[in-house]
This record gives sequence, structure tokens and C-alpha cells, in this order.
Amino acid sequence: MGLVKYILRRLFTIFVSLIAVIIITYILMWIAPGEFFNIAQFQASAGKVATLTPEQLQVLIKGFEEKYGLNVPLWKQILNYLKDAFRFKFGPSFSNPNEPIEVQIARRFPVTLTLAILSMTLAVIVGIPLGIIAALKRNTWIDYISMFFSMIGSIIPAYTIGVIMVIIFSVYLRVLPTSGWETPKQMIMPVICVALGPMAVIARFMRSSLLDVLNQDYIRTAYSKGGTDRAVIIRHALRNSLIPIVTIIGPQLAFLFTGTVWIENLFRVPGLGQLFVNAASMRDYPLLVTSTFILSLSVMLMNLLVDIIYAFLDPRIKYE
Amino acid sequence: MEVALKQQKRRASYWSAAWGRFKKNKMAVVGLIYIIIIIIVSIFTPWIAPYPYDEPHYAHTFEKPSAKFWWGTDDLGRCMFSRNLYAMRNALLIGFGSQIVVLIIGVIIGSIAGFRGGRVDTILMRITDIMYAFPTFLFNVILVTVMGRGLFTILVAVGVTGWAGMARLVRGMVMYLKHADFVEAARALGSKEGYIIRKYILPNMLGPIIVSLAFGIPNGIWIESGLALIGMGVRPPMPSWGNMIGAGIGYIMAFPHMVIFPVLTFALTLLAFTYVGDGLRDALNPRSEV
Amino acid sequence: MAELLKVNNLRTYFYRNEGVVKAVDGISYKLDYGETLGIVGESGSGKTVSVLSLLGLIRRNGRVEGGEAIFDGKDLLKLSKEELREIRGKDISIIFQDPMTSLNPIMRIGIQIMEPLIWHRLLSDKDARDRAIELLRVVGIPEYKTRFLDYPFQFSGGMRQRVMIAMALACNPKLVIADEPTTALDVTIRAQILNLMHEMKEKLNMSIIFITHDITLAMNFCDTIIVMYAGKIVEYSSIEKFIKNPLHPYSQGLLNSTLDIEKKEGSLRPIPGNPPNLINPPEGCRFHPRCSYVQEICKEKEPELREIEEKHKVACHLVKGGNLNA
Amino acid sequence: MPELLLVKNLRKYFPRGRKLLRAVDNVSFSIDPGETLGLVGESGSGKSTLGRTVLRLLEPNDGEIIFDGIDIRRLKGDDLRQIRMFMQIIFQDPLASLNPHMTIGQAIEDPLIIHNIGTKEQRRRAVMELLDIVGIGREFIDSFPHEFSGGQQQRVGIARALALNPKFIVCDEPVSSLDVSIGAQIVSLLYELKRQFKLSYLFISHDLAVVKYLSDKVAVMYLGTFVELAPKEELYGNPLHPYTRALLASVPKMPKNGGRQRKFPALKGEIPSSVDLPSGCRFQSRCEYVMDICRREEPIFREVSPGHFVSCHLV
Repeated sequence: MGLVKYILRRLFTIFVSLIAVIIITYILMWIAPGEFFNIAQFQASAGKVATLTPEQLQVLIKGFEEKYGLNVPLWKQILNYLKDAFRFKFGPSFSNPNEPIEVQIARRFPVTLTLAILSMTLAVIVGIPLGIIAALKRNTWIDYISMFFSMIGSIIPAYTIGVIMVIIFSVYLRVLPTSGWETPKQMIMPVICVALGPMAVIARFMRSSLLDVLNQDYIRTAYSKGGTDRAVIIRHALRNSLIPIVTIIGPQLAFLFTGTVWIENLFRVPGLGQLFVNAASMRDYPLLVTSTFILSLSVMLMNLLVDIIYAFLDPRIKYE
Repeated sequence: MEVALKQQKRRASYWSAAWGRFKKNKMAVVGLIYIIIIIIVSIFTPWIAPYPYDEPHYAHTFEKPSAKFWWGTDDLGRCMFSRNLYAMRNALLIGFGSQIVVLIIGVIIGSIAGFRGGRVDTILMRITDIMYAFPTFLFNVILVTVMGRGLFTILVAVGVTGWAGMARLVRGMVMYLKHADFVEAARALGSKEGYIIRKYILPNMLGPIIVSLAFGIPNGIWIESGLALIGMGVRPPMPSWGNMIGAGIGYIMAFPHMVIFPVLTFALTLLAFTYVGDGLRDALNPRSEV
Repeated sequence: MAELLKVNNLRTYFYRNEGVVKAVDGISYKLDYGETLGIVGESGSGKTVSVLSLLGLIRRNGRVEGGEAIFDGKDLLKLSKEELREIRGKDISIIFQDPMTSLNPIMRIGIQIMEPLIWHRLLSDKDARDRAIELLRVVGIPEYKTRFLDYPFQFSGGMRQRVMIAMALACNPKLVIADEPTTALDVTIRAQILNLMHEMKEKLNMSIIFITHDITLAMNFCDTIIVMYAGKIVEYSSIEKFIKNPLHPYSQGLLNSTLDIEKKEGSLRPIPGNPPNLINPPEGCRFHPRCSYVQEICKEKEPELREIEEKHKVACHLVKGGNLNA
Repeated sequence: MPELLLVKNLRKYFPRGRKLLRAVDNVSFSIDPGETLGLVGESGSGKSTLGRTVLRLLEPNDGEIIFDGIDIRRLKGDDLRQIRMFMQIIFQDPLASLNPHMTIGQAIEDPLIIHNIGTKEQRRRAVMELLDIVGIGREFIDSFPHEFSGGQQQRVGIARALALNPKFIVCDEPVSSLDVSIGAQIVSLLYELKRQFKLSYLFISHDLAVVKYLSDKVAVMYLGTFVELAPKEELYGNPLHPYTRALLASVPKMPKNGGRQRKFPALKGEIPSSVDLPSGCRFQSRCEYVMDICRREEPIFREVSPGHFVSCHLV
């Protein structure tokens, strides 16, 4: 069966790309100026070590290197990391030596996943109908207005929209809280902000895709068979115009996860994006590598899901 | 430019025809004028800005817009207008600079894949596909963390992660052009490959590349601000729209002017580039002339 | 024979940025039950638009400006959208030129054949299914029972055109419009499709409007021929009369331009020049700039389509008494 | 008189996954100076590939191409470019064959620039003359291809091909995308040029009538190989291969006084793929006279009467 083979092939690609991501990230860390870990920071976190002699410091560093597995050559470090990664064991981070990274991830991942899924759902269920309406009412004010807002939404970054929304809803109207992630009310603004960009892109793309399909010969054929507008649009135009939409959802997912990084920081949402930014600003390399790994994995798996939907929409895929 | 075009009127060149189509798009023309103005302003920023970007006025912190400080001051009493000008300058530098990096990498990878074909093509395009659907912002952050937070390193980081679209575009065009009938015709006439590339392939690739770059510039600006927002952009006190917005957020309740001005100039700049990109796309699209 | 369709002074214009394109500018013809009418012309002559206008199937920027089209007692041009829809696919169906693009690529072909039957509420789902399978058999699709569930990309061009024909015949229409049905096909496949169409016509006794650029084909296949040039009918004749005595200089030019296996070397006499721009068509006779017999009157006065002999009309000032007097 | 072009056992394969698509499979023919070979076939028969392989726009996998006594498969670099002055090509889609960034003057002048012929002044005069020859007004020299109609574009393509005074031109379906009256103008022009400049054509088309009009001899191609090759009158008057006969029978003829034809003897089935070729005769799946031997052995392309070659067990 073609579909199973197709999925297996995609899974293999994901596997290879993930390994590539880890290797590249690791090598980048390694060639970073300064040491793999920052002595000053280490000293700061250890607090009292300032008074130690160079010999004692050496001993401490050795212990540190052992704890984080840095006492072996780079290729071996990478190999060890990969081995651990597939058992979902990532060891401790620099900034939080007492808590294994997988525990931190497990706590924060659901938050980001919820944010991402809610946003993508919102983007799709609003973006697609918006594009359809704009296409069917083309060159009317409905079309112009929705496309103007889509243009704004697709180029103004999520965080800017976030700021504008905070000004409107928190500063002036005082209806929504500016931060947090406990109550549904706190989730409204982050979800909308993350969703707006992809929503706008989807709407614009949906519009042009549907217009393109409506100009196809087979639509004329359907009308010539006596189809009503409704029947022709629903049975022939929509499904065909959704196929190219699915192809842009992949890049939009990447875009969306980027959005979560900003929005989690803007609205102080305790998710992976925030963890990632903290890791970067504190040069916490184990945490940085791992959060990159997890975020990439999420995007790729969601992409796979999208590709499976694609194969169901377009029968030509299964037979190739 | 105008004068030169008028002289050539009888012999309407390909590019002047495109310019004629571009001129019809009013939003694109407005966008282009705006961009030309901000480029000129950016070149002369040190002479135009009323104050240095990092000069604090402790007696004038959090001031609302006034005759002295046109767009008000921030938490350290620094002139918001001057800081905005410098932020714009940095944004343009990174926007244009990153696209140069994108152009170099994208054209090299795309043309190798397109011209060589076969296995080389398959491998390069697999990598490109992964880059295309990868949250490259993560790599941006890592690169900046690793290489430091200078203007140049940010520009390189944005370019190094943003070439996938360009590579795909160039590859697609090379694949099409190398077997296009008019290229085969040139080959049949006995022209050397260099001549074919110079006179037949490159001129036909230029239009789509320009359009892609026009859309890439706002994207670069956008990523730079995104980096700055999470503290990964240019080092303070050097201003960036991102860090100005990030800093202003904390005082948004009391002093919204600290956020509103950077957000507006930022949004306007992105809009202008996008309208120009749209205009270029329509003007250079070979389909629009048939 | 009874009259099925009568078109009077039909005009269809397209509104483009550069101006109004008078694609079809006042044409009249009629069609009897069981008749095959060929409409011949080059691209831009208005041959396809003149027919698709009747069913409201022209592109968005086009509009029927006037005229009437009496089909079975009803004026198609005055029907409401819903009334016209009732006729499309049921009484009048169309076979389009390009079988590659005219079928929905992601819908099973069986379903596409069933659609007109269900949309016109002629049969239940189950019966429509049986009928679709039967139609596939009739148009000569091998293994028609299993191929019912296949997608268009699994068929070759010739087979797709057979599917198009099955679809057009689904509701036993009174009139089938065939818009260049064989142009996109290879020579040997073309012969197969023509034979199939002929066989179907004999069997079902429907009328056909056969639109083509191939005058040889039309002369073999049709009972009546219309030659169009620049949005106008220049000659309208029964095939017998046309074969014996093609009168309009354009018809003659087209025949002289058409290569035939029996044509002698060096005997090709092409018409000079290019077809006119339909935004500003030439004054007088639209063919006069390319006509080798042109006279003063042709540049000034537009010729009317006049009956020269029974079942033979020509729009040319120079045709007098059944001859082209030049 | 020695041949202008001699092609022996030419093969051109394209990889399709693990298999090979045999687009041109063991084709041999010759063309004398001033002679035109017509090449007829349906889509997928490999006729366009053959045209391009003869010019080495595609590299052949095997075989010899002798042009004017020179084995052009051995030529490299400048030698190959030099010989290309004498062999040209005209394409099916005239717009696609012209660089959208060049005016038609530049397009026609380009061959002269490539081969470094004449001064700027001389080249311009040559372009003017070429425009006269193909029937385009000199005032259009600075127009761009997209401002022209298809017929005019094709005239530009012809002028460009003529610029270097070639001896041989591959015409790859030059009229099939044009309207009837415009196509007739181009056929007529090609006919005149051939007589005026003693040109040889390899004229590729799916249209048997056009091929007959322009050619001296005609080859019929099916699934990458020639099934029949004969002087024009012989091929159309006495076709031997069942495929040739079927092709000729399926073409509607101009009816003369009531002799209309409504049924066309049609071949059954369709062209199979050239990836999975059957053993034996390639035409067996559609041949009404198929015999046992046709399934076992591939027929040899042999001369049955002077100049008349056919590959069929029945002949």
C-alpha cells in the first residue's frame, strides 16, 4: 500500500533531519568563542568558588565536565547525546543542575503544545473560510477589507500585534490580563497573537487558490453538467483548492512555533519557547540543544501529520 | 532615471516596460517613495538625529512628545525620535545585508542543484526542504548566541538561515531555463555556455530574484526585531525596534508612547516593503505581459 | 425536420482593460432534431463563444449583449439561472476540447459521470451508479466495472475523452455540443473518438454542434457548416452545397490553406495577413484587408448574410447569382 | 552525390527509475543535400527527441551522426560550435523559442555575434535582409517577441535559423501550434526557402498532409524506431507497414462531390509506454494482422524496393 510506504519514507527523513539538527547545534556550541561552558557563570552559580585556588578550581571543573559528559571528544559527546535522546534522557542543565532537563521539558511542553494546537486550529478555521468568502465575493468591499487585514496580519510580526492587543484590551479596555497561563482568559491573547500570522497567510493563499481553481476547465465542466453554484463549489472547487493550502501549512507551522517563542516571552507563558530563550540568554548549552531538539521534533511530527492529510486529499500522491 | 527612460521611449526596453507597469500600482509607488526617503534618512542619521541615541537626560525621563523631544523620551530620558532613526538604520542594514547573504547562498546552492541535477540535486534539495519547513528562528538564536550580538553577526545569522526559498526559486528557474526552447536555440546556434548564461539565463532569472529579495528584506527586518525582543538582538544601548518595543512593554500602562512610535514606524516600513514587493511581482511577472 | 434550436442575432462581448472585444457580433443560425452542425473558424473567430454563450458558460468578463436563442420553445438567453441550470447537462451537454483539464483530477470518474443524473434528479444513487457503469461500457472503456472507481490521471487522453463523452450522454440530451473534441488527441485516437461519436449519434438520434478549426473534418462529419471569421458568420451552407461551391473568399482561402494528403506540391495558396483585432474591427467587411478580391464597397459597407440558393447563405458583396464575381 | 547527413544506429535512452525509456532506438537514415526527410509519428514516438539528438542538443547513447562527411559525435568545443553554423532548428512553440529579453533584431543578430561575423553595420544590414526574406516589416526590428502574433514569432525563429546560411534545418512541428491560415503561410514560406536556398529539412510533424507537402521522402516512427521509410510518392501511394496504412486511413480527406467519410478505419488500442517494450514487434499490440512470429522476433528494418525500407514480418 502506497500510503504506508509514504509515511515510512517521511519518518525516515524526519529521523535523519533530527540527527542533522542535533549535530549542527552541537558543533555550533563547540566552536562558540570561549569555552563550551562559561567559567564565570559557573563560578557565579557555585557562588563560593571565587575563593578557591586554581588547583581546586581545576578539580571542580573536572567534576563539572564529568557531570555533563564533557570529558570526552566532541564526536563521542554527540553520540552519547543521541543515544540518550532516543531514550528521552537529557541529563541536568547548567542553570538548574538539580532537575533533569526532561523533567523541565515535560512540565513545559504541554503548555507550548496547547498554545500551538489552539493557534493552528484558530488559524485554519478562521483563515480558510475568510479566504473562501473573499474569493467568492471577489472585488467587493468584503474582499478588499479582508485582504487588507490579511496583508497586515501576514507581515506585522506576532509580537507587535501582541503589543497592540495589550494596549487595546489591557490598557484601555481592561478586559484581558497581560500575562500568565492558568485561566482561559489568560490564553485568549497569546493564542490569537500566534494565530494571526498563519491565519492571514492561509486566508490570502486560500483566496488565490480558490480563484485559480474556479478558472479551471473542470469547474466549467461541472457547471455544464447542471451543477448549482453550491454543488460545484463544494464538490469540485473546495477540495481542489485545499490541496495547495496543505502545502503551505508546513512552513506555517515553523512560523507558528517561532511565534510561540516570542509570545511566551511577551505574555510570560511558561512554555518551551520561554525555556529556549532563557537557555540562550544564559548560554545554557545542554538546555539549548535539547529545547531546539524538542521544538524541531514537534514541528516535524506536525508536518508529517499535514502530509498524511495531503495524501488523503490528493489521490495522486498514493499512487506515485 | 526618468530622463533616460524618456529618451529611450521609441525602443521600449524590457525593464522600462516593467517600470511602466510598476508605476500603475499606486500603493507600490507610495511604498517606494517611503523607502527611498528612509534610506536617505538612514544614510544621514548622525546629522539628522537631534540627540545621540544613547544620551540620557535624567531630568526628562518618560516625557510625553514635546517640542524638545518630538516623540518623547524613554525610561532613561533618551530621545525616542533619535532612537527610532537609529533603529531604522540598523533594521535597513540588516534587512538589505541579510538578503545579500541569502542571495549568495541561495544562488550558489540553487544553481548547483539546477545545473548539476541528479544526486547532487536530490541531496541539496532535501536539505533545502528541511530548512524550508524548519523553525529557523531557533537557529538564528543559536547562531547569535554563538557568534555574538553585533550588527554583522545578526545579519549573517539571518541570511544563513533564510536562503531556502531563494535556493528553491533559483533551482526551479535553472531547471526550466536550461532546457527552455530559446536556450536550446542558442546552443544550436553554437554559443558557448558562458554566453548562454550571460545573455539568456541570467536576464531571465533577474526578475523573480529581485521580487524574492524585495520580500526578503522585510523578513530580515522582522527577524532582527524578533531577536532583539527576546534580548538576542544588537547590544544595548544600540537601539532596535525589537528592544525598544520590549523595553516599552514594561511601561505600557503609563507611557504608551514608548511602544506606539516604534511599533508604528516598524509596521509602516514592513508594509512599504511588502507593497513594493507586490508591485515588483506584478510588474516583472512574465504572465502579466501576455 | 423539426427545429430544435434557433439563434437570432446573438452578440457576446468581452470587457477587457484595453477595450470591448466583440467576440460574437450578431450571428443567427438554426439546428434541427438529429442534425449535425459544424462551426468552423480559427482561434478568435468566436466559434466557441457563440455556443457557450447560450448556456451562460462564458468567462466572467464576458456578457451576452443581445439576441435570442429559442431552444425547444424557450429563449435560453432569458431564462433564470436556475431554469438554465435545469437544461445544462440534461437537454444540452458539452464535450470539451482538453480531456486532461476538463475532468476533476481528484474525483473518481464514475462519480463524475453520475453527477448530472443525480443533480437533475433523474435516478436514485444506486440506479445512477448502474447507469454510469453501463455508459462506460457503451463508450468502450475496457474493464469498465473496475475503472469506475479510478481517477482521471489513471486514464490516457483518449480514454479520458471517452469518459467525457459518457458524461455528456448520461442524461440522453437532445443536443450535444462538441468543442474541438479531437484536437488534443493523436491521429489514430482521433479516429477512434470520431467513430464513437458517430456511432452514438446514430444510436441516440441527438443533434450535435461540432466546433472545430479543421474544415476537412467538418466537411466529412457534419450535415451543415457555418464558417466564422472575426465574430461573424461568413458562410452558412448545407455540406453538399458547400463541397460543390464554397463561395466566400475566406472559405475558399481556408480551403486553399488546408493541406490534404492529395494536395499537389506547390498548390498551397495561403491567405495573407493576420486576423483582425476585435476591439477595433475593420470597417465594412471584416475580411477585406486580407481579401484578394477586395473592392471599394467592401471597405465601406458591411455585407449581410444573404441566401444565394436554397440552404446556402454567404456574407459577401461580390457573390452574385451563385458565383463569386471578382 | 554524397549524403549531407548520415545517421546510423542512433540510440537515445532516458533513465526512468531503474528502467530505460527508449526514446530513440536504433534509427538509421540519410538525407541528401537539398532533400527533405519528413518524420511522422504520434506523441511519444520519439520524433522530437530524434530531431534534437541529431543536432547533439541531446547526447546520443550510441550510433553515428555523419554531417557533411564529419562524424559530429567526435567533435568537441569549438569544432562542434563551428559545425552548428550549418545545422539549425525551428521549434514548435515560437514564443518559447525566443528570449523574452531580446528584441527580434537582437534575436536574429545573435547568431552572427556568436560566430563573430561582420561589423555592427554589416550585421544590421544582414538582419534587415533576413526580415525581408521571412516577410516581417523592417520597422519591427526593435519590437519584442510578445508583441507579435504566433505566425510572426515563427517567422523570427526562421530568420534566426537562416542567419548563418545553414545547409540543414530540423523543423520540430513548426506549424502545429498555429492557426490553419497562419500555418499555411509558414509552410509556404518553408517551401520557398527550401527551393531558394537549397536547404535540407528534417521535418517533424504529426500531420501527414503537411509532411507530404514539404518532403521528398518520409519516415514513419513508432515507439522510438522507424517502421517505414520511403520516397514520398511511394509511401503515400504504396504504404506497406500496417501502422503506416492505419495512419493514412485515419486522416479525413477533403470530400469531393459527395464522397464524405463518416467512419474512419481506426487502430485499436493506444501507444504503449516506451519503458516496457514488448519482445518482438513493437506494433504487435495494435496490429490486426499479428502473427506468432511478431510476438517472438523483432522485425528487421530492410529495403524491400529501392529506397523503400520497412520493418514488418508480413512484407
